[in-house]
Amino acid sequence: MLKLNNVEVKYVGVILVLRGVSLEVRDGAIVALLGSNGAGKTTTLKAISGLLHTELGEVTAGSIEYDGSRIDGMDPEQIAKRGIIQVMEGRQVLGHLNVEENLLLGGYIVKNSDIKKDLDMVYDYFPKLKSLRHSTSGYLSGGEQQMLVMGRAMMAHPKIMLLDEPSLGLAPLIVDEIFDIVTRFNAEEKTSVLIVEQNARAALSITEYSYVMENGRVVLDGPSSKLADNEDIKEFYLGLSKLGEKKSYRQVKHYKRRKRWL
Amino acid sequence: MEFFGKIVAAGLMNGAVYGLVAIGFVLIYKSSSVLNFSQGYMLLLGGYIFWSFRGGLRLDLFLSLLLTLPCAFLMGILIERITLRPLIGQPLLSMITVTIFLSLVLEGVASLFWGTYPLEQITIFPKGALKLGKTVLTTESLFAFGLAIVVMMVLIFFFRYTRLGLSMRGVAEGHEIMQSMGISVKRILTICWGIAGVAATLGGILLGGTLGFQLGLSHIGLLAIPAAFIGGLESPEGAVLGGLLIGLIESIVSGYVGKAAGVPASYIVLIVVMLFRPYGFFGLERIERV
Amino acid sequence: MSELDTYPKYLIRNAKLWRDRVALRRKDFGIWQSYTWEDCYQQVKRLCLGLVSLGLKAGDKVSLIGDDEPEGFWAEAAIQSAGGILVALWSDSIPSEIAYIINHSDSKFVIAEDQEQVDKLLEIKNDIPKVEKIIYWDPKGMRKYEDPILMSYEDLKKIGSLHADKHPELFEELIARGKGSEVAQMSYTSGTTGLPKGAMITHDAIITSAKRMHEFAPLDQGEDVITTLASASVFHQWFAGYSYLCGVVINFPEEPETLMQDYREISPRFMLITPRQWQSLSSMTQIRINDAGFLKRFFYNLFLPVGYKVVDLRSAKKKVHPIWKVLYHIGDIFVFRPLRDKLGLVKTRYPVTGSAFLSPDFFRFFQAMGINLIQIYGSTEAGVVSMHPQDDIDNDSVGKVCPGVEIKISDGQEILIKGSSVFSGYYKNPEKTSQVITDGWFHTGDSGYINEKNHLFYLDRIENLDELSNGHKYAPAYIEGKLKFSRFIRDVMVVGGKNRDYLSVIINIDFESIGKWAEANQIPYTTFVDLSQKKEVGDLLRRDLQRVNNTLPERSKVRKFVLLHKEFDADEGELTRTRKLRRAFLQDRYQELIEAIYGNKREMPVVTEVKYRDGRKGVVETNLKIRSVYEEREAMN
Amino acid sequence: MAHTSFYPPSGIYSDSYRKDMRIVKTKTQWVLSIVSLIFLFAIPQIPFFNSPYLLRLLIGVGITIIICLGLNVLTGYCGQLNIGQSAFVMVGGFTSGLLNIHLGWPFWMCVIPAGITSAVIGAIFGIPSVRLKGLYLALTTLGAQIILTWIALFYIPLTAAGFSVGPITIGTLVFNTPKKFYYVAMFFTVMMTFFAKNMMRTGPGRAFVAIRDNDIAAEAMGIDIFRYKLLAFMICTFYAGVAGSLLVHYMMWAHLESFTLQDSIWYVVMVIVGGLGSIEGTIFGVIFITALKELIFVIGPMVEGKLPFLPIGAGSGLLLVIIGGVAILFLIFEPRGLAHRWNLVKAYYRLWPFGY
Repeated sequence: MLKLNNVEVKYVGVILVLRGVSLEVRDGAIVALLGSNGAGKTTTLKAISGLLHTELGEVTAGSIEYDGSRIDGMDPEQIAKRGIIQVMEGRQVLGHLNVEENLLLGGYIVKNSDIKKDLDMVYDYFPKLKSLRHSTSGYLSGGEQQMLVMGRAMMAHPKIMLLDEPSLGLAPLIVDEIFDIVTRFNAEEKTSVLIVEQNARAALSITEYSYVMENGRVVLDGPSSKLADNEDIKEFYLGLSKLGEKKSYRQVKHYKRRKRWL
Repeated sequence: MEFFGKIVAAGLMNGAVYGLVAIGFVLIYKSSSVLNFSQGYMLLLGGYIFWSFRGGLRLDLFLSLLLTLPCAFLMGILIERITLRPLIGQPLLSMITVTIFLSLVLEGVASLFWGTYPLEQITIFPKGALKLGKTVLTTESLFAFGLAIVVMMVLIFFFRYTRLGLSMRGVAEGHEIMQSMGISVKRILTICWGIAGVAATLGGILLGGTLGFQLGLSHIGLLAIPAAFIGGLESPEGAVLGGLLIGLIESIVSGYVGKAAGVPASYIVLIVVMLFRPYGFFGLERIERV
Repeated sequence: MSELDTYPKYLIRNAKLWRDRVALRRKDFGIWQSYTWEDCYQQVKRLCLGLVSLGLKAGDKVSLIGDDEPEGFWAEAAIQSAGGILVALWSDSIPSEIAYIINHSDSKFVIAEDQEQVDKLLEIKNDIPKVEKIIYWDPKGMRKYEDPILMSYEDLKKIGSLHADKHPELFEELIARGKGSEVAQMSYTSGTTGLPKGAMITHDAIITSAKRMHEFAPLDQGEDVITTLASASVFHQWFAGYSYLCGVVINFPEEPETLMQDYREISPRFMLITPRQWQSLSSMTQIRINDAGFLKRFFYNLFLPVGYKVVDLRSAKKKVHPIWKVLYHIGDIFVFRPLRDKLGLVKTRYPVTGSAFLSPDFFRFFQAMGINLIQIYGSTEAGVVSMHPQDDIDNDSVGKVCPGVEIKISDGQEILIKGSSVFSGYYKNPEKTSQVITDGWFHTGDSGYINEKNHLFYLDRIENLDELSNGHKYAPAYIEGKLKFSRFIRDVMVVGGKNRDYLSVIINIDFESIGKWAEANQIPYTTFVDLSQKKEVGDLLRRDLQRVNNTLPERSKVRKFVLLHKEFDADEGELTRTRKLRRAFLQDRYQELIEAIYGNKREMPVVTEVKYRDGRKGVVETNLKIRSVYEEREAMN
Repeated sequence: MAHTSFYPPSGIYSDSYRKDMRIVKTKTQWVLSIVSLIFLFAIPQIPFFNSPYLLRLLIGVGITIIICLGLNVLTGYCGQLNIGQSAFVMVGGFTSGLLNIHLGWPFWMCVIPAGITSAVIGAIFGIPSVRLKGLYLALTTLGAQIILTWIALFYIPLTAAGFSVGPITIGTLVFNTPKKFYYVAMFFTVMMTFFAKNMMRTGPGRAFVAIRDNDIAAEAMGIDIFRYKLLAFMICTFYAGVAGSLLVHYMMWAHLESFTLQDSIWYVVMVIVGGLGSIEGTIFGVIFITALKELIFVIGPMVEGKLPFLPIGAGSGLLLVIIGGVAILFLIFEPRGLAHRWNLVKAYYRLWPFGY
């Protein structure tokens, strides 16, 4: 089980980006972390995976525990070796390497692995990748790249997969496909998934529990089905007004006063 | 014609050495986007270390090499640890600047311990001559050529087909991605610097054997930079070919224009290449125009 | 031109006298943009004639709703120039309130700031049939609005310019027609009970109050002040007097939220902010000093006692020994002046507070720093009544009674006022008018007394004075005032009354301060509701309550408290727009909770409907904890 | 009040952009600026301060400040590296010197052409690399150092061996001693500093900063990056040219030895130690490194004498190690340079008595 207790993160020792975030990912669960841009979702993931260090950020208070031992302050490599693998936002493929080389590097940390079997597993989830195995990954389409980065993470046999904005900029059909695979992977490999999304609709549909972040703090949490009914969620994340219709940009109001949470 | 043949042969010999040093330069650029201006000074220091074992302590040639190479690897690692590692997260400008300052320190160390005068000449390879048509080649430079080519082949094979080599190529694409997969970028960067140190040192030994061990070696070492650039900053194979090309140019220009013209000419070529083919001849097309 | 008895007449004079001098400034994109008197004159003239050509006649009412900005300032003058009557509304009023006031005042036009206000007005468009045009000045987001009732400022000014071309002398004529005895403004005071009432205030009354302020706090042409109060506040009109009467430059902050930064740049000569804001300046000073380095703290701790010593000697009217004077000057160089600079008060001659109780400790603290805090007492109906002149400050009084004010204390200790600053009655409400004005005396509803030096002392609203079942009398506002100086308490209501034998309080926590405190103390929380019910927060406020209790008489001590899961909200009728408690309404609304407190329950489940800004509703469910101020007594029970 | 910056002091506000951009905002600043200017120009008249040694040092510092200011405009404000600055100082120096001896032009006529020649030659080297994203200017300037030195060595008459240049004169006044030349040096230093400071308030200055901070965003805002990067480099080399002209007329002797690759690197060291993007920092950096160098010149021979096992030339090695080491330490531990320390001092004063 992954557990964040009141985690506070500062960048460059000054800028407070997370102010007391607590959340939990139980073994085998799929959990969503929602929120608007700049709410601190990605920072939360990076705090877990340890990638924060590379950006001069650090956990200044609170603790991150995984299976009972603290992992905050560890190097990202150590954390990854414990089975927490982050799939970063923006489909970060190793562009000049081909698909298979990308996947091989994904399995780099697994000792004595049966590389062929692992590759076959990934190709089973993403049959398309198999046909593209010798293509240079930088030239793949957005959807294919998203599959590649997820497949690359699968190669490491993660216990927890941290997925950052997998749906960003993808066509709805591909988003559905990817979310299906996440659900299947979770069910078959018993991998827990913590998924960060702005596409709240998709995320709420496949997760059992969700957290909503704002200004570096969790402001709302609960079972996903219940959150989907929450007025604020509807308004700000599902883009629905009270009549259930989609809000267009033109209707955005130039009000000075901000939304409030109660 | 005879003169030309001699020049070409000499150019290729030297060029192989430049290529070898350039591989080290490329390796560092590839893995961390840092233009390592201290490459020539690493060559100088590496050569001096070898001189100390061979010329100073009068050890056996192979023993000297055996002792020098770990030292060279260590030199690379130390440089990375002490100067580059603390700068992780800082802008690229700082990292490149630090290599410039490093060249001051390395030159300083060289003159602090070995003085500013040229050291006693030592030969590494058996003396001899080989006749190729009308061109006479010294065995010395042939050995150097051969050694350089072999080492380059080994390195290129290493990048292509080994796990470590693959991860070095991965690191070149993005540090964060590699870390997210649990691969220690720091370790790989360290190894890259170690290899660059070894490559530079081998170059220093080979050049020192023909030109003598002296502070001016660092200047010759600076030729690795145009070599790497012309080949394409990200390609080890390109570095080899770039090295040979620079060797030829240097040799021809020195022969026909004047001895001092070799290095400037190489840089003129570099600028011309930059103007027309900014990613060199084998580089990945990543260098963008503004 | 005849006698200067209206602001518009002053405007004409100033436009001639100070034509190219700066009249007001507005901060925009970080720069203070200036407007000269000539600019103001042109703006007002075109707006006025625009309104006139739309059909505004003398005596017509025009409502104004929006934040305090130059456009609003000009609109006020334009309305009054045409002989119209200004009805200023609070910018955060909800649509139903707006509709009531617009209808009750028979407003013919509404001038609104921006999209937000226009949306509210359009929502109630059908309920305000008398309104002929809604004019807005901020066009942001208004491009797609096509309702014919809407008109932009630019369009209005265009009409005005055309009208001016046809009738070049009209503007001056209209102004000359105005008389000081006519009603200039109707100020709707929601009061703490009942529906809002429109107090009619004449030009004379406004100018009288403005002159009283100048008498005790004179300023010169060209000196800077900054607006700190909403345009619906009556004080705003008095304040405008500084501009019209003396040519003081009024500065408008960039946004209401940036007020505190913007005023530091200006460092206004006259600075009126609420006791709460003074208190936050004081706590900011102390917090930052505590966080400062050793040397800085050392100097502060060295010289602050010197400051206190000098202040105490001065207020005791004792002679200050030259040594203390020298020390104080050194302290001024090293500590006090830099502090005044940080607080933005270097140029401030009149740091003013009013409208609520401010503990004398703060007066003393600021005075030690060379900031001679003064108080002002007045109301919509009474005008300016008393104020401290700089040379006669008494920290316990609310000021010296201004010359020209007829004042007496009734048998019931009520303060009664007579004089030209008093309002002329409630609009369409003669019954209420005759209740509060008898024989020309206005009944303020405040209890207080006057001392031999003609200083006025304020106790509380008469209606608030209450007693417990054991006959102990108490003034809720006094206790609330003391409690509110905890930076963790935003609002508080004292509960007691004749059926109860001890006092309890219902507290609104200050979300921001407590949120920061929680972060600093590693207490995770999600929402306001969650934070308010945290045990640690309860303990924190318990300590505050105990501290305040120590200063209260035994039987006035607060025994139980509840941290409410929401803030009192003016939109829900719990507060007046000036953020005063509407006690009767609150007593009623929280009846069940009050029963639970005195029924010795430990917690009470609540389900509250929450209204969002755009009218949607949500539901908040929680268990409210009822806590005792003294844990051990609880155990004894 | 949480994020108020406490500068400028309360009560000072800007009612126009011009006022907002003022360099000198408060009375205290006016007084300090004027007093330090007076002191600066009074130094040759003050006993103890006016020793020829110190004056020579100060003249050197002044000229180096000009060189480094140019470099800082390029590196600090535009994020580009130049490791051939001394080659451009050489271009300016030789141009000025040759104009002086061949055409008999006095210094005052030579100084601007010297700067312009430097800038033009700079542009020739700059064009290939500033087109590219990244720090390739470092490569071409290294090339410039090597190529220009080689050209001076072989292809221009006189320059290889060095030649003598006439002193600066105004009417009958000849600035041929340190005490006299000091005024010329300081005049130029102050002028060039003022220009550099002022540059940041101009359109190009803001464009430079935009390019350094985010070149993609700058491009999106319609800034022609190529043009501005080239302009920054030309300003940088112009400064070098002017300084070169001053230098040869001060020494009355123009020689290649004053313009080595190592000098170029010294200048980078000074700029980094002083603080990128800070005019004050540049001044501190030059003074600090110059003082350090002087110190080592004293200590170096002593060390060499005490440790006989060290080879000949170890003293110069020590200099390189120490200065290179100091520069690296700055990069690692105080990448914002001495300017940052200066800012902390200013902040301490401005925040008084608060801590933040």
